[in-house]
Amino acid sequence: MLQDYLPIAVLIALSTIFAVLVVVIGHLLGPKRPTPRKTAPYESGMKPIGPGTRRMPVRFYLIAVLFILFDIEVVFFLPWAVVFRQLGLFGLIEMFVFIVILLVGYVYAWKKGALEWD
Amino acid sequence: MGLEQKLGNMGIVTTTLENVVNWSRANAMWPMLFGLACCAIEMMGAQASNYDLSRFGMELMRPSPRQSDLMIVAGRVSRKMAPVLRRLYDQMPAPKWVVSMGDCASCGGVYNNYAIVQGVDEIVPVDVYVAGCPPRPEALIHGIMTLHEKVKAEKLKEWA
Amino acid sequence: MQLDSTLNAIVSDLETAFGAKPGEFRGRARVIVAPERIVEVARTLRDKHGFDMLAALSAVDYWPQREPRFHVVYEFKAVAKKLRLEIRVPLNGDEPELDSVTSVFPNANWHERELWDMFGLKIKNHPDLRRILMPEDWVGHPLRKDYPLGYEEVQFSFNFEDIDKRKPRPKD
Amino acid sequence: MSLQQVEITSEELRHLVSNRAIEGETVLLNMGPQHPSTHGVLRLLLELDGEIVVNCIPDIGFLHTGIEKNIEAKTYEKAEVMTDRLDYLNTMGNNLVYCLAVEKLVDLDVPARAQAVRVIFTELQRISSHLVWLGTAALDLAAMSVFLYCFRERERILDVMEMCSGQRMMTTYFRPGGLWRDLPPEFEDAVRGILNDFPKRIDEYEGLLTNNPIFIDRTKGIGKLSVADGIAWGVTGPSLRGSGLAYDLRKEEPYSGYEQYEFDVATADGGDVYTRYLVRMEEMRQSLRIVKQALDKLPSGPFRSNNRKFVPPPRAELGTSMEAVIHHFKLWTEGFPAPKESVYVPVESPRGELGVLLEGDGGPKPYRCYWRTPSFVNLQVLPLLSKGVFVADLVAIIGSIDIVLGDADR
Repeated sequence: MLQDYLPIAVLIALSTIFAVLVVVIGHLLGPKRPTPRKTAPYESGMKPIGPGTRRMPVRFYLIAVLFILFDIEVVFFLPWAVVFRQLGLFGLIEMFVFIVILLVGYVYAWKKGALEWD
Repeated sequence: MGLEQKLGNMGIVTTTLENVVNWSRANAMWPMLFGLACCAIEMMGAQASNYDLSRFGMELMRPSPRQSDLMIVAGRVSRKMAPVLRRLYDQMPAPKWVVSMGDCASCGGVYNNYAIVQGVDEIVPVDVYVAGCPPRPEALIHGIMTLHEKVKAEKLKEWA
Repeated sequence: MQLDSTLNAIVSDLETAFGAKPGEFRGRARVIVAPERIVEVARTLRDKHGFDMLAALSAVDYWPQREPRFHVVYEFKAVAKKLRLEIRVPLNGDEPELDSVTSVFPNANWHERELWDMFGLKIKNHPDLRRILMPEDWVGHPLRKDYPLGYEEVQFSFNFEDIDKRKPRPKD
Repeated sequence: MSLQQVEITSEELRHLVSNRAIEGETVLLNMGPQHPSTHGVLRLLLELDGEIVVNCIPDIGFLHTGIEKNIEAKTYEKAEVMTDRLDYLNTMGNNLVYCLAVEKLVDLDVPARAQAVRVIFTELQRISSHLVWLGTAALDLAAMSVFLYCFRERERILDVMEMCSGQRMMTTYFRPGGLWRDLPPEFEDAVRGILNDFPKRIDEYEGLLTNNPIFIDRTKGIGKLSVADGIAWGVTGPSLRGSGLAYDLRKEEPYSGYEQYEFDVATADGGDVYTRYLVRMEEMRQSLRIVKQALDKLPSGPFRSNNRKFVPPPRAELGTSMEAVIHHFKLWTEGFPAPKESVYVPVESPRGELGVLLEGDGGPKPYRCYWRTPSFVNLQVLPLLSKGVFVADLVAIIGSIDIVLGDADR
């Protein structure tokens, strides 16, 4: 049974090796000449005001977390959608319950005004 | 690249590598979205559907200098813009080239007065000058083709 | 632009109120106003006579002539009544002063910054009088007649070498 | 307590920026000269509270070319080359306003044919300028295909201009007293081709954008400009007509024969980015109407006035008459003297009221040539429109007031 997962394992191994290889060789062999003007933060051509990494309001973080949350939800749809036929009614109800739970969370976030910006 | 410095010139191996690297640099050169004045409209015309710069590997006009290899100075550079242009040139990664498009960028053109830098080569080293006021899109493409020839003839040591 | 009836009434009213002199100056009917009265003239023009848009605001430098060296030109436009009026304010000397009309017409803000930048006319009680077109550290006021054009000698074959030496190079 | 001392680059900005920025609560950011959506080299110093624009300070001058000073160093005929590069999307309009000013200064007559051809080209130039505006404004709102369509159409207009004047954009085709040369024979059917293709094209663009829910969400109710604010800040052109005031100089103070053509002034009330878009689309249709009427009633006759004091004689005459050689020589070397008078001529450019204050001093060179450019004045409204708006909407607002930096910086 494990046999038919071999191609996926080979695919994952090759892709990670290739990616790591490209980055490492680029890092090792590539010429690095950091001049102060080149490494200065880019602010559309002007002298940057204040440091490059500045304090960001918390709302950006809030939006990011909400996005990740519902993105993971979509990730769970994928394997379900593949075997959707075999699961039949049970699978449908199960996924429906999963969606409703997350929907409650979504409505709560909406009412608390997490999606509004100001 | 660092490899050539260590191995020195190895005849067939390095020249073919050099050709491959120059070929890839020439044919995937991303210009920086840097339109100043009237030539920028002709540059947009060259980028758009009729003259289509993407046939030469210039599909994207990257706004940020970090991801662009070619700076097309399209338009007249005023005294107030000169330090900005120099800073943008410095912030571009190493294999970078400059095409000075139009007479105003190449030599001050119609404006010989206090406000215009008389030729961008006072600020940044220019590879190809494209004449015209504004140059037709075909003239810009011809300038870019000459730049491709120049890049294909470059040695790797220049950017190593 | 000849003075038609309505414009005549307005100009004569200005004349009585602020001592503005209507005059044929260089073939055009316009009103010459003393520098210190310009704000009140602008206010009455806007409120009383309906000139609600300041179309243009600029200056002209009559350089060798010292007495009124600058003329500040105000182009007022009555959008509803379809009238245009030009008001000229003569200023003397090299560093003249002028009151700002931004309190009456907010869009005079940039125009007056341009007057300061290009002609060196100091504008009193202007919200933020900075250079607008030239770099911050620029010396001199370019549009004055005594300011050189900044003409650089053109590089031909006969003078190629000596210009090439003086030409600034990009420093890496 | 101050989170971290933000060092303001130039001290003068300190009184412009609220003290929240100095304490570091709001971020000071340069939406600077090199930015994809500032339509040229405009620098906006933004004070951002997260995504909300608290304050926006425009800083122009990065394209200042000293054109007014350069015009003072050239004769009247040669100075016209300078005028093309001012508002490089409306080159024919700049030529027209300069020629009208010179003609008014030296009161030179213009034959009817030249006036009609001038109207045709100015309206074609208005359509091409609106096409570039539509392309870039839609590109800022991520409608990539509209950009490609608009530039494909614009090429057709540039071909007509190149056919007549030899240059695609910087034509200098109008000269004081009429036109540089007469129209080539192929002009008529080239413009006819444009006339019956363009309405379909404009429907295509409107199909893409007008009822597009994304476009409507991004533009409706954003960047509100009331008529009173517009007039107080001197905004003119489509930006003011978008707020509901039918103020169009082609109707108010008709010039170059505009009173013969009937067209209606495109207005829409609402004053936000969406209505300004609707006004400009309608204006393109009206321009097509004008070009059609002007082309149908195109009078024949001389294309340039034969007042020898100001207009060089045609080359054919140089072989025969001695006076023609004298006039030719005098006009091309020294130029014609203008009286000591000053004129102000306003014209309706695609962006608003474009006026020239031309002053002669008896010599052959303009003594002072001040350009009242619409982008310079319309740009002042930006801080007013962008209070409390998202940065993404600021991009839409910049696109909607249609500024060209060559026009603003002169």
